[in-house]
Amino acid sequence: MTMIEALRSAMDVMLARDERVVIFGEDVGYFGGVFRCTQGLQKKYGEERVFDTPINESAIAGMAIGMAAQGMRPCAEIQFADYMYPAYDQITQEAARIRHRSNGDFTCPLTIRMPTGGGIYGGQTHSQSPEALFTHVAGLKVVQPSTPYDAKGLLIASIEDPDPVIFLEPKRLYNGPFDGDHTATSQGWAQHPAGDVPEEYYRIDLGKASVRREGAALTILAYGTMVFVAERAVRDTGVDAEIIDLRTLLPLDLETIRASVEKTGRCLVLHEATRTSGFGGELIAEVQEACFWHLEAPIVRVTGWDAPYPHAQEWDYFPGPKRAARGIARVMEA
Amino acid sequence: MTMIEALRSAMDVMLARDERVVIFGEDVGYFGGVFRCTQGLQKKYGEERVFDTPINESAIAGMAIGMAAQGMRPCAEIQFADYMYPAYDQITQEAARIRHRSNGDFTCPLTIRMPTGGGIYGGQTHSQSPEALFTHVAGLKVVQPSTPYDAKGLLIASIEDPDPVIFLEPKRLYNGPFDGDHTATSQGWAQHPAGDVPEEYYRIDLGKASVRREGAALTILAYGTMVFVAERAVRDTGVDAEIIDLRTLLPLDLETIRASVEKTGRCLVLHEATRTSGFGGELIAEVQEACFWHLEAPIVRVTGWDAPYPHAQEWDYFPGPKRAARGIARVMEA
Amino acid sequence: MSEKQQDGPRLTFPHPPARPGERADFSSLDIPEAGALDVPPPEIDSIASRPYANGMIRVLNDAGEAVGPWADYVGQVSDEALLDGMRDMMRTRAIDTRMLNAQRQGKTSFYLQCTGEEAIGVGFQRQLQAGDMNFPTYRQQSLLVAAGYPLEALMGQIYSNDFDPLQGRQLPIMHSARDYGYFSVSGNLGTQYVQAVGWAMANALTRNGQIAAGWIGDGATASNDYHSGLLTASTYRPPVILNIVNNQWAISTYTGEALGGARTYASRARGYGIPALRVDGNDYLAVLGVAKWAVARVRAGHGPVAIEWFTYRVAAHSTSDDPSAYRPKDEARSWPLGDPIERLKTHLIARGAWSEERHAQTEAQITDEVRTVQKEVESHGTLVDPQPMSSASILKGVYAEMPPHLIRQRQDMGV
Amino acid sequence: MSEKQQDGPRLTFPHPPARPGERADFSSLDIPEAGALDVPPPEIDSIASRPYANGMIRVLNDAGEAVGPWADYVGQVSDEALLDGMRDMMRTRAIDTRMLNAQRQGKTSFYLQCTGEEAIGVGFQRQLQAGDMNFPTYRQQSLLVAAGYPLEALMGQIYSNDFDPLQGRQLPIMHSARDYGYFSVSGNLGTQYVQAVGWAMANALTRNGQIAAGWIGDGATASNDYHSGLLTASTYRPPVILNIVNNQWAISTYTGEALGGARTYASRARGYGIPALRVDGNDYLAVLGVAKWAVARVRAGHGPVAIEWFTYRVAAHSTSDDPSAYRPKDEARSWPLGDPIERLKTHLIARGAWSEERHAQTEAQITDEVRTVQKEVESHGTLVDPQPMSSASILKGVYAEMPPHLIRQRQDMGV
Ligand SMILES: Cc1ncc(C[n+]2csc(CCOP(=O)(O)OP(=O)(O)O)c2C)c(N)n1
Ligand SMILES: Cc1ncc(C[n+]2csc(CCOP(=O)(O)OP(=O)(O)O)c2C)c(N)n1
Ligand SMILES: [Mg+2]
Ligand SMILES: [Mg+2]
Repeated sequence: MTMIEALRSAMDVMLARDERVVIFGEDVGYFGGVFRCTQGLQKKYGEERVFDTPINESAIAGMAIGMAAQGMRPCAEIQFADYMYPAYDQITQEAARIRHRSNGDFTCPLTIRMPTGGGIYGGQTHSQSPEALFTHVAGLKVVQPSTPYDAKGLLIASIEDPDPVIFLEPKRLYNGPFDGDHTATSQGWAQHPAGDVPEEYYRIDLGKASVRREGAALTILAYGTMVFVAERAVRDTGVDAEIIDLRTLLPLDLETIRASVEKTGRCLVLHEATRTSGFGGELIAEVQEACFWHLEAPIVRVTGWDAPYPHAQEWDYFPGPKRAARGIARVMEA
Repeated sequence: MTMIEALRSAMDVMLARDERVVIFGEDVGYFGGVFRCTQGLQKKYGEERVFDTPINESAIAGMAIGMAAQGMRPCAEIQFADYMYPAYDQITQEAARIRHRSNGDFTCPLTIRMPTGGGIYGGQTHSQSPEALFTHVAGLKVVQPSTPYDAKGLLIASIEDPDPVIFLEPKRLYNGPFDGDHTATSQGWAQHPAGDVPEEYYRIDLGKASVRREGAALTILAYGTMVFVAERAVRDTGVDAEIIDLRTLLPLDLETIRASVEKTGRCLVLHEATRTSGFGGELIAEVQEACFWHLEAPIVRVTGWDAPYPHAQEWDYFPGPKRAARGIARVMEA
Repeated sequence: MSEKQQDGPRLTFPHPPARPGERADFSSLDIPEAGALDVPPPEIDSIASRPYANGMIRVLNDAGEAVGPWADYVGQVSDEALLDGMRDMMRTRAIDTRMLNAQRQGKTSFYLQCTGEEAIGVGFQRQLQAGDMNFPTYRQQSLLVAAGYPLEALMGQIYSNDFDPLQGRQLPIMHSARDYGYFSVSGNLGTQYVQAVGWAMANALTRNGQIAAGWIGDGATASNDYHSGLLTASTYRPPVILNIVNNQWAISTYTGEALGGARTYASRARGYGIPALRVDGNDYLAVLGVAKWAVARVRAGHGPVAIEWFTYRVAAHSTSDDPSAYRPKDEARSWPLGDPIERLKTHLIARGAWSEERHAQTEAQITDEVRTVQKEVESHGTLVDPQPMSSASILKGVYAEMPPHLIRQRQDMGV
Repeated sequence: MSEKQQDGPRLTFPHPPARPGERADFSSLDIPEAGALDVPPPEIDSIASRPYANGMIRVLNDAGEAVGPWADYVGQVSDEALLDGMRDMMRTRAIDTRMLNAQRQGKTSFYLQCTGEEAIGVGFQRQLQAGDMNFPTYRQQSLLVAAGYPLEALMGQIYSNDFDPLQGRQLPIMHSARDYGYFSVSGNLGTQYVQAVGWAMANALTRNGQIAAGWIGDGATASNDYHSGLLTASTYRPPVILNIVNNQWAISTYTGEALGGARTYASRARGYGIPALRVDGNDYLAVLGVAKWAVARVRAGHGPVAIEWFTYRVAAHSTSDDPSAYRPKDEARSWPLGDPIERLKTHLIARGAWSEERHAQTEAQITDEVRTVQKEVESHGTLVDPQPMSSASILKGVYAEMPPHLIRQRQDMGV
């Protein structure tokens, strides 16, 4: 399956298993979403389970909150992560807090899916990676898969989670892995082992990172598209890196990270979001605190630049394998 | 002057100097703001310069953007930083980007003031410290003063700045310094040297930190209320710390920080905001990268807990001098 | 910028009818006669609701008589039922008075009264059924009182002590009481309006027969979520009542700021294609009648309805506010729709079911009852005399299950 | 959840009149006769604007004659002026066609046509003066064309090459052209509606005599900023025209989703206390007339006005869209208000000022002109054949002055 098909399969499975699950968002119903993630679901489950919404992201989140508090399991789509900002109030001030502020009187088991990241020439309003704006919010969980297999298992776990989950989908990976080399012909998921996705129900627990490559020389922390960029950079440089795909950013699997960095003594953080106050800062702060005495070099981050994602300079902006390799070199040289 | 008076004086001076300056926000006009920061200004300058708005923070920001793009210098108030979320889309996707995306065809010289932080029994919706949500946004500047003197000089510089500035006011310091000991009788600003504020125009450049105490044993990075908590903890522990009041969080005065940490070899970061993905993460990431070879201990952060600010447990939540002292001890012991 | 033209567009800035130092002035308010409007059919659409949105549904006339079609619609409410409402209004006011005092004594950090608005919540709540859910603002404590919420819990929340079902986490008055149809109140204005719509959508999708009611202040109708709420209610037509409490003020800001050039808040709602009514919110019988009608409409599946409750915020905005800085001192006394308790009293006396003496007696009784509970609740701690709450409780309930980083933080707390 | 009731509330879900496989069906649209509505006084208020908000201002009848009071109001527009408008509409369409093709050839990443909606921008722009500012969406390129924006810049932006005044930073079609009254387009829907109000407030405060115009699509009227825009315009009454382009679709979503139970978008605006008109947007003369009226009203200081332009999105939403998946293939052809270019052509021919031959000739000329510029612009680089742009330019212009951390990042770039 492609990642799109895997996500659709997750929703399909959950719609069938749990009548509390409802799916909605802009163009999500009849049409099946601009990325076609929900294609066919309205036809299969009817309009009461899968429906279109007006173009108002805060209303989408607000409706989802009301439904979740009343016992349903809404799984809403924001068409692009770049359009989540109008919903930011509802997500961070309401969804994230209802359980705590009501002392459990009300809860908010909802999932909000949103395509994230660049690499599709989407310009500044179709390319953003806002994960750090969610990881700062107590009460939320934040997930980002990098393969179809993980996408399905994590989305099912998210829908089943008793708390609000922000589910970030690296849109550049929807149709195939992407290592940052935009000049290469794109590969589909069919060729990739993680494209082998069971039709039936399975879940991948939130809060568990996955070691994508074992290695001894340094630890690379990445998620989403950057996992493949890391793999490529490691191939290109020949450095024996351990690559950790975080998968869940909040809560973070610090134990897996700590074990790795204690082993390697070096760490590189990759993300596509802008650098300053990005999630990389948090990762570095935790790693240096947990592993200080094992560190043999400063932790380096390779990220998007502190500017809006430009349309024409897409590949100068995207932190591709060359920049990742430079980052590896800096960590290794020190 | 109190910090409230200093802020008012800054606006007064700028209203008088520059006819492009306009001031508005909820309850800001006739009444003079719920914290009285704009008291008397409407009477003095008229309703066209100082006026009330409907309760819609995104409209406040949106109007300010339109006015700024058309050549005015709006200085708007969000009643509490906790209520900036509806404006987050306008601030981050519009104000921060207009100069860049239009290649300078349009610009956005506006200032948005908002009271921030806890310590006034305001509960979760009158106590938040959302600075990290702004420091992640390229195109914004983020300022937080800790004294009346700085507040006036920085607010004038913010209003004069050609780019959008988020001006965070530590409301616990409005009427006097506060070192975190809520059982002590509160001191006013009259007793404090930084309460001595000239009536006339002066500015403090954005982007410059201030060394509040020189010391050799460790560097404490703080801003807003936490500067006084740091001073108190240093008095309590007797450790010879260097205390840096960042004043501008974005752009950060990394040079001042670097010089200090290279000297002391140790660093503690304090903030009131929730820990995970807070601005402390960014500070630590930068410091460990810039000063790795000088560091003798892991950098520690003392912050608010990862939970909404609770009403009754205010002083368990607030990172006061005891917790700061524990942080100092941890950095010094290592 | 220097060559200003003298004519051409100028901005308008809405002004209240009077400011401190001036005489209160409500002469420009157009208050229709009681009994003037009829009762529309429950399935009325927004277009046909025009007279109700621009007019005002009123039942009690100046003499305290219940008149007109809505009086008939309310029907034979027993004296006892009306007296129950009366007692709940008096109870609400007594609680407000006592809690305000407690705040002045430093026993709590904050309080917020609903003086003058008691009829709205008390009358509305009476028409709901178990399972129906209000999404109140901080000024709807009368709903809770009328729902029979234990005073211990209500006051415990104000004192953040161990009677507080919320364990001190929320600012006083931000109650949460699912079993009493009271959704967890948010300090952020507006947000819950669209949540009420979502809740009602869940009701419709699960066919549970329940309804939801959103609440918003006149000032907060300016918020985005007000728009989201009306819009989604208009699109999906779930069983939701969208209440707007127009008490003329939003802290220091006159209602004209949010109303702009619109005629009434009800008429703005009508623009969304939702039928809307405007009601005398100080008229307990009008509240009873319109709430009954709205609940019946919505529960029957005729779609949402918006109600503007026309009233006046008699007290300060909250204990942090001083209204003498922005409105005439006598404005509350000049409010042409009077006081809801007084008006119901007059009606009951006219009906022969009540007397000044019994009223005074009941007042004393209720004050006593409230005071007794207050004493008991205060003995469990107030802000001047707090009983320690575990700081670890801060980290409980952030998630259903405590994740590793919160466990680390709890260890860091040393508790 | 299991014991679902069979009656009681159900949600409604808006549906388009027809889906793929069905016959296009606009029979339920109520299209008033051309010439039916009169011209209101410029100072009209929202209440009196009711017939204009619920009806539709139309000038050209089926025979192509300009009829009724609005035809008189438009007055004696010279043949040449109408032909200018015609040429701008044709130019807009030619550009759209060529750019769509360029995208199909991989020469740019994205394009978005305004086919069928050309009259709106072209007619509106003609009534503005220098200094007036539009806050357009991505579908108002016709405003730019009518403002005489150089085609080199317009196409350079599409190709993100060195003709692009925005240096490749923005997605194609997100132009910015201050000198042509075209505010920097945002990819986030709605946001600019309230900015237009703020800009107009600055106009009023500085008495510069200029006006602003906000633009929004029918789908995006659901956004919060639409509400913010109407609300603030209603409160402060600055010189702003609030345009709503109702082209029946929002990507795959039928306009009923955003309209909900409201009658028209204009009527929803009226609920805010802003006078509103609905206009046949495919009728160039109606556009000219209403834009003239609105500009005069607003500039004279009579306050804001909202205009719903009723039209149809003939093309796909964008090059990323395939409308055959959600609407009948022949729907555009069935649109009862026809094509704006065809209708103006018929009128001009009826007037004796035009002929099929001259039209065909002009079309060929314009295509030629556009093609020539296109060739020249393409020679400076396209997406298949890009000419390198400095990556350092990414970091320029984030701030007026480059702060230290961006200088460090530029060094890191190695440029
Ligand atoms: C989003 C948001 N903005 C601002 C505030 C601050 N605030 C609290 S109450 C209030 C006035 C509300 O007035 P209204 O809606 O009329 O309700 P009332 O207090 O009159 O019952 C304001 C501005 C807030 N709580 N939330
Ligand atoms: C805030 C936001 N949400 C979603 C989108 C994605 N989006 C782009 S165009 C569009 C449809 C807009 O429809 P409409 O307003 O009717 O304008 P039209 O395309 O018909 O001109 C959507 C949903 C967006 N750009 N911004
Ligand atoms: Mg009010
Ligand atoms: Mg549309």
